[in-house]
Amino acid sequence: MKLDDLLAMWRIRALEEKIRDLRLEGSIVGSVHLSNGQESVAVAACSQLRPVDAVYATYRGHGWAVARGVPPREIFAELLGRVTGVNGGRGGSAHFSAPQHGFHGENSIVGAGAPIAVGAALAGRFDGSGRIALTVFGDGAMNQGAVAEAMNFAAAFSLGVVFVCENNRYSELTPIDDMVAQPDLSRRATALGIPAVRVDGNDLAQVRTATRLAVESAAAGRGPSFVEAHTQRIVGHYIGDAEQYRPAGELERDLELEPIARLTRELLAEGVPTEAVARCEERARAEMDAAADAALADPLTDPATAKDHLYA
Amino acid sequence: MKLDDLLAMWRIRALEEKIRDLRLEGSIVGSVHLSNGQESVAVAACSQLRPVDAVYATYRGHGWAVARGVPPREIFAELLGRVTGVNGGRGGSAHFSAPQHGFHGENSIVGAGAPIAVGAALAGRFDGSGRIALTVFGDGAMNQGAVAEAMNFAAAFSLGVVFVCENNRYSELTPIDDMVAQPDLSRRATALGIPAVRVDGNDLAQVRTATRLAVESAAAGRGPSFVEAHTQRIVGHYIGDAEQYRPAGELERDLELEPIARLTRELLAEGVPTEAVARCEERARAEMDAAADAALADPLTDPATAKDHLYA
Amino acid sequence: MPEIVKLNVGGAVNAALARALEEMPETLLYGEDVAKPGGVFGVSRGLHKRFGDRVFDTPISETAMLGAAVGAASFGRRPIVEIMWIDFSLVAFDQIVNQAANVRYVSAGRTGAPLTIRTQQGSAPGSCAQHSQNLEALLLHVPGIRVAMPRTPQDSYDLLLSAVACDDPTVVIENRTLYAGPKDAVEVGGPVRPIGGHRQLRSGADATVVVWGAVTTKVLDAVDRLEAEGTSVDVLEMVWLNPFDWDAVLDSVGRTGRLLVVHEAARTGGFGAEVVARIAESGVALRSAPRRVALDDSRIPSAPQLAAALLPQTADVESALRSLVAGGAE
Amino acid sequence: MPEIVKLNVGGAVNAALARALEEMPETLLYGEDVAKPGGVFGVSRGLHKRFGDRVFDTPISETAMLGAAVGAASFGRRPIVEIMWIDFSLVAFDQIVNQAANVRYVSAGRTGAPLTIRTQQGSAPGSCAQHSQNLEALLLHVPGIRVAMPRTPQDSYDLLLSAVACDDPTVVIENRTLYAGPKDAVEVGGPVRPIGGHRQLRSGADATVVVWGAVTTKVLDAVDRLEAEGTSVDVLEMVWLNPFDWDAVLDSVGRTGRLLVVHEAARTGGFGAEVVARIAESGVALRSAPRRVALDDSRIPSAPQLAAALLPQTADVESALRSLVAGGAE
Ligand SMILES: Cc1ncc(C[n+]2csc(CCOP(=O)(O)OP(=O)(O)O)c2C)c(N)n1
Ligand SMILES: Cc1ncc(C[n+]2csc(CCOP(=O)(O)OP(=O)(O)O)c2C)c(N)n1
Ligand SMILES: [Mg+2]
Ligand SMILES: [Mg+2]
Repeated sequence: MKLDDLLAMWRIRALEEKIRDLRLEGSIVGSVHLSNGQESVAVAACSQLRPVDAVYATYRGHGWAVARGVPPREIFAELLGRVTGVNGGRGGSAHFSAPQHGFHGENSIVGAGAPIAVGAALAGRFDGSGRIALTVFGDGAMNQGAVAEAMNFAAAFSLGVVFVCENNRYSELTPIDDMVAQPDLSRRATALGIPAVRVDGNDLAQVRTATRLAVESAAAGRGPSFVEAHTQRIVGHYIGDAEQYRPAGELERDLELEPIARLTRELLAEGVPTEAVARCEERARAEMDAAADAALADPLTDPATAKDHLYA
Repeated sequence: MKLDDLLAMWRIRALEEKIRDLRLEGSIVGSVHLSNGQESVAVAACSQLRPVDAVYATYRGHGWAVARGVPPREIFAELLGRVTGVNGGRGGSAHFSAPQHGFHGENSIVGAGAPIAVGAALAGRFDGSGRIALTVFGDGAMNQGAVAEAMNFAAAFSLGVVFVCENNRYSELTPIDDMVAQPDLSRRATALGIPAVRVDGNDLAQVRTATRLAVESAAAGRGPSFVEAHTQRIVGHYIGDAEQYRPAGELERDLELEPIARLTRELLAEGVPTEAVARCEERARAEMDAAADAALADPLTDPATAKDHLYA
Repeated sequence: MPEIVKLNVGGAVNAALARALEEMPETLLYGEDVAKPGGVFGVSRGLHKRFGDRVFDTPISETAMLGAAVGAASFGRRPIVEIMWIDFSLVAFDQIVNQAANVRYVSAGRTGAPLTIRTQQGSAPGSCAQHSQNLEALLLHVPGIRVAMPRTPQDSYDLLLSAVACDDPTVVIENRTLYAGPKDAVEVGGPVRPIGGHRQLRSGADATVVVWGAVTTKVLDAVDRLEAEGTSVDVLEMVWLNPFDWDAVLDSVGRTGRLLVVHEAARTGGFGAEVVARIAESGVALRSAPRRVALDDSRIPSAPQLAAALLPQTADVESALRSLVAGGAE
Repeated sequence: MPEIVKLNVGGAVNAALARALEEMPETLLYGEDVAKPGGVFGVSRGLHKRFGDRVFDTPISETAMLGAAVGAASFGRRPIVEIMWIDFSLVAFDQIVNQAANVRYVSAGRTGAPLTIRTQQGSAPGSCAQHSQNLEALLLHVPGIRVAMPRTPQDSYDLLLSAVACDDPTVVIENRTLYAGPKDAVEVGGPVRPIGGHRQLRSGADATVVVWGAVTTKVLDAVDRLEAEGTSVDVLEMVWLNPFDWDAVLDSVGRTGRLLVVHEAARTGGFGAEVVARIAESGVALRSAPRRVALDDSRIPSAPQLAAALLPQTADVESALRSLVAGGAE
C-alpha cells in the first residue's frame, strides 16, 4: 500500500523530470510548470475520487492528470505536439484535458477553473450521475475574484465541490505571505460557510482523510468543502526560473519535507527492503522513458487539421 | 445635535422623494435608485470624514452625495441633464461624481467602486495628504469578485480604506440570505485580516462610532476596516419596482425601524417640541423644492458639447 | 404543432424559454433575479414556478455564473444564463473568451460548451455610460463564439431557440427598449431553425443597407422616406452576426453597387468595419464609396439630449443614404 | 542630455521605467512579480531596489490592480501597471472599459485617469490558447483608451515614456518574443514625444502595407524579397493605434493605389478591417482590391506546427503582396 503510494508519486516525479529533459533538449517548447515536491496532494486526493468525478487543475496539472489515470504516453505526446496527445497538441503543457479519464482540464488563467468545477457539480445535481467536482489551485489563486465567487456560489447552493488549495508558499516568484494579511487562507472558506481544514500536504494520510470527508459530504449533498494542503515545489515555478526568491537553506529544508523523501524514510525505517523502495523509482522511470520514447516516435499532428473543431 | 441629524436625514429623504416625483412626472428619465430608509448610514458615516477623504458610492448614492455636501441643486440639475449638474448630465442618477466635495462618484457596476477606492488610499500614502477612502456597497456586492480582491489588496498593504456594506437584505429583488451560506458577511473581511464590525445601521451612534474607529485606524496607517451596517430600503430597488418579493408585514416593520421614524420617536420621547421636530421635515422639503425649481430653470446642457473631454 | 399567438418581444422570449425548458430537459435557466422575481424585465416570469429548480436566481457573480455554465455545458446540460446588461459581461469576459470559446477547439472536439448567454444592450434615455454600450464587436472578434441579435417578437422567439439548440457557446443580444413593445403575431411551436441567415426587410436597386439591432427601425423610417421619392433600397437585417450571411450582403451590393452599414455601436472598430472591408476586398464594383452610420466614437452620456447627439438617428441614416445614392449617380 | 546606449527591448523598457520613476515622482510601478523578482521577463529588474515602495508586487488580483490604478490616477498619481499577459486583462476588463475609459468623459473633464497599463501579447512557440491572443482590437473599440504597440528598442523606450506622460488611460502592448532580442543603439534621455504617429519603414510606389506588432519583421522580409524583383512598397508601422495616423495611411494609399494590412490578431473584427474600411470610405482610387493577412480566425493551438499553420507567415504576406500588385497591374 505505502509502496504503491511511493510508486504513484515516483510516476509523477519521473514524468515531470522527463518532461524537463525534453524541454531542456528542445523537443518540448514553450513554458512548462512542474509539480515536483507536490506529488502527494494529487496522489492522495485522487485516490478518494470515483471515475464519475471531475477534476479541474491548473497549468501545474501534469501530476493530477497522472493521478487520474491519464496515460503518460498521451501526456508526453500532448506536450510534443503529437497526434496521439490527449488533445493532439492543442492544449500543450498548460491547458490539456482528458475528460475520458475524469481529468477535465488544466487552466492557464489563475482561478478560472474553480467556477467551471462548480458547473460540473451543478450538472451532477441534475444528471443523476452523483458526480462531484474537485478543483485544485494555488495559494496565489485565492486572491483572484473568480475563486471567491466560485466558493460562495457552491456554498449558497450546496453544490458538491471540493476546493483544494495547494499552498506551496509562492505565487510564481512572490511569497504568498507578502500578499495577504491573514496567512490562514482556509478562513476565507469558513467565512463563506464552507467547512475547511488545513493539512500537511506531505502527509498522504492527512490529505486522504480530508479529501474523503470532503467527497463524502459533497456526494451526500451537504455541499462544498475546502482543503488547504501545505506543500512545497522543489523546482522553479517554470523551467528556467532562477529561483532567486528562495531564502538560503529553504530548498534544503524542503528537500527533507517533500513527500517522496519523507515516505522513503518512513518505509526504510519500517524495515522495508531498500531494493523494494528503490524499485519504485526504477520502475517509474522505466515506464516514463518508454512512454516518452513511444510519444517521440508518434507522428506530429497534421497542420492541415489546425482549423478543425472551432465550431460544432 | 440630534435635531441636526434629523434635518440631515430629512434632507436626503426630501431629495429622494423630490427626485421620485420628477421621475414619475417625466422630467427625469431613466432608471433611478433611491435610498429611502438608509439615510442614517450616509449621515453618520460622512460625519466622521474630513474634506480630504474620498467617498466612493454606488448607483444608490444620492444620499451619500448630500451627506458629503454636494449642493442639492447640482444633483437635481445632474439628473435633469442641466448644464449646472455636477457632471452636466453626463453621469445621471447612477454615475455622477463631485470630486470637489470629496464625493468621488457613484458606480453602476456592482463592486467596481471598491478597488477604485483602494487606489485613492494608495495615492494618499504617497501624496502626503493623509487621505483615506470610504467605499460603500450593498450586501449583494459582497458576492462580486472585485470586492473580495479589493479587500485583500487593501489588507495586504494596510491601505487606509473603510469598507462599508449597507446590508439592506436585498440584492435588487433577491434576498441576500438566499445567495449566501453564511449570512454574517463581515466574516469575509475578518478572514482577510480586516477588523470588522456589524452595527445597527438605523442607530446613528453605532454607525458613527464604527466609522470613527475605522477612520482613525486608517489614518494612523493601521489599514482597512469593514463595517456591515444593517439597514432597509423602504422603497423599491428602482422607481417602478413592484416589490412583490417582500413578505407580508415586512415593509410595515421596516417603517418602524427606519432611522427617521426612529429618531423622531426618540426626540419626542425626550420632550423635544413637536414643532421643532416637524420643522426639520418642512425645512428640508422647502430646501429641496427650491433646489429642484432652480435646477429646472437651469438650461439643458448644449448637445454641441457632447463630444468634449473624451480625451485630455 | 405550430400556432400563432400575439406576443411582444418580452413575451416571445418568455415563450421561447418556456419551450426550451419544456422540450429540452437538459436546459437550465439562471441569472440575477430571473427565477422568483421573473427577471428585472419580467421576461422569465412564471418559469421558476413551472420548472422548479432548473430555473434559479444567482448571486451577483458573473464570473461564477458563466464559469458554471461552461462546466455544466461540458457535462451535457444546456445552461441559459442571463447577463442583465452586456456591460456587466466585462467583469467576467475571461469566462467567455478564454474559457467557453476554447473548450471545443482545445479539446479537439472531445468536449464542448453548448451554453447560451442571454443579454441585452444599447442606449435608452437616461441610462448611464455603464449601462448603454453596444459591445457586439468585442464578441465578434472572438473565434468560437456565436452571436445573434434579434429585434422582432418572431426573431426573439426563433433565434433564442436556435441558440439553445446550437452546440456552440452562443450570445443572444436583446435590447431592453424592445421588451415591452407592441405585440405581434408570432408563430410558436414551429421547427427550430439552424443558426444563421438574415432578414430582407426592403428590396431595392439603388443601395444596400446592412444593419442590426434596434436601430433597424430608424433605418426603415429613413428608407421609407427615400422610397417615397423613388429611391429603392435593399435593407438586410443581420439577425445573426456569427455566422454572418456574407453571401447575401455580397449579392445585394453586387446588384446595387452601394453600401451603407448602420449600427448603434461605436464606429471605430465596430463590426461595420468588417462588413465594409469584406465588400472592398471582394472587388465588387461600387458606384460610390461605402459609408457607415454609427455611434460617433464616444462614451455615452446619461442626459438624453447629449446621447441623442452622438447616437445614430433617422436623419443621419437618411442623409448618409442621400449622399451615397447621389455619389456615382451619373 | 540625450545619449546613445545599446539596449534590447527588455533593456529599453527597463530604462524607460527607470526614467519615468526618476523624473516623475508621481509615478508608481506595480504588478505581479514586478518588484522584488524584477518581473517574469526581467524587464523591471533593479527598479524596486532603486525606487523603493513606489515599485511593488501585487496579489494576483487584476481587478484590484487596475481599479487601484484608476483611483490613484484620479488623485494625481501616474500608476504604471503590468498585466503580465493581455489575455489576463479579460478577468478585469470592466476596470478598463467601464471605469478607466469613463472617468474623464463622465466627469466632464473634472478628473481623469492618467494611468498606463504595460502588457504584452502574441503567440510564441508552445504557448497555450490562453496565452497567445492578440487583443488590440478589443481596446481599439473602446473610446477613451489610448493604445500603443512598440516593437523596436527605441520605440519600446519612447512610446512607454509618451504613454506615462499622456493624461489618458493608455495601454502599451509589448511582445514577449522581443524582450531578449538583439541590442540596438537607443537614444535615451531625449525629449518625451507626444503620443501618435507612425514609422515609415520602407518607401515605395507599387503598394502600401500597413502593419503593427512583431509580425512587422515578417512583412519586411517579404517586402525585401519583392524589392529585389523591382516591386517597391511603402511600409507603415502603426506604433500608435489610438491615436491612429489616418492621414499617413490615406496619403500613402493615395500614392500607391494598393493596400495590404497585416496583423497577428484574428482577421474577423480585427483592426485591419477598420483600416480597409476607412480607405474604402475615403473614395481614394485603388488599382486593386485591398487585402488583409491575419490570423485565420481560430483559437491558438499550443503545438508550434499547428499554430504556424494559422498565423500570418512571411510567405502569406509575400503572396498577398504579389496578387495585390498583379491586380490592376495593367
Ligand atoms: C488571471 C491570471 N493572472 C496572472 C497569471 C500569471 N500567473 C501564472 S501562474 C501564477 C502564480 C500562481 O500562483 P499559485 O496560485 O500559488 O499557484 P502555483 O503556481 O504556486 O501552483 C501567475 C501570477 C495568470 N496565468 N492568470
Ligand atoms: C456587475 C454587475 N452585475 C449586475 C448588476 C445589476 N445590479 C444593479 S444593482 C444590483 C443589486 C445590488 O445589490 P446590493 O449590492 O445589495 O445593493 P443595493 O441595490 O441593495 O443597494 C444588481 C444585481 C450590475 N449593476 N453590475
Ligand atoms: Mg503557489
Ligand atoms: Mg442590498
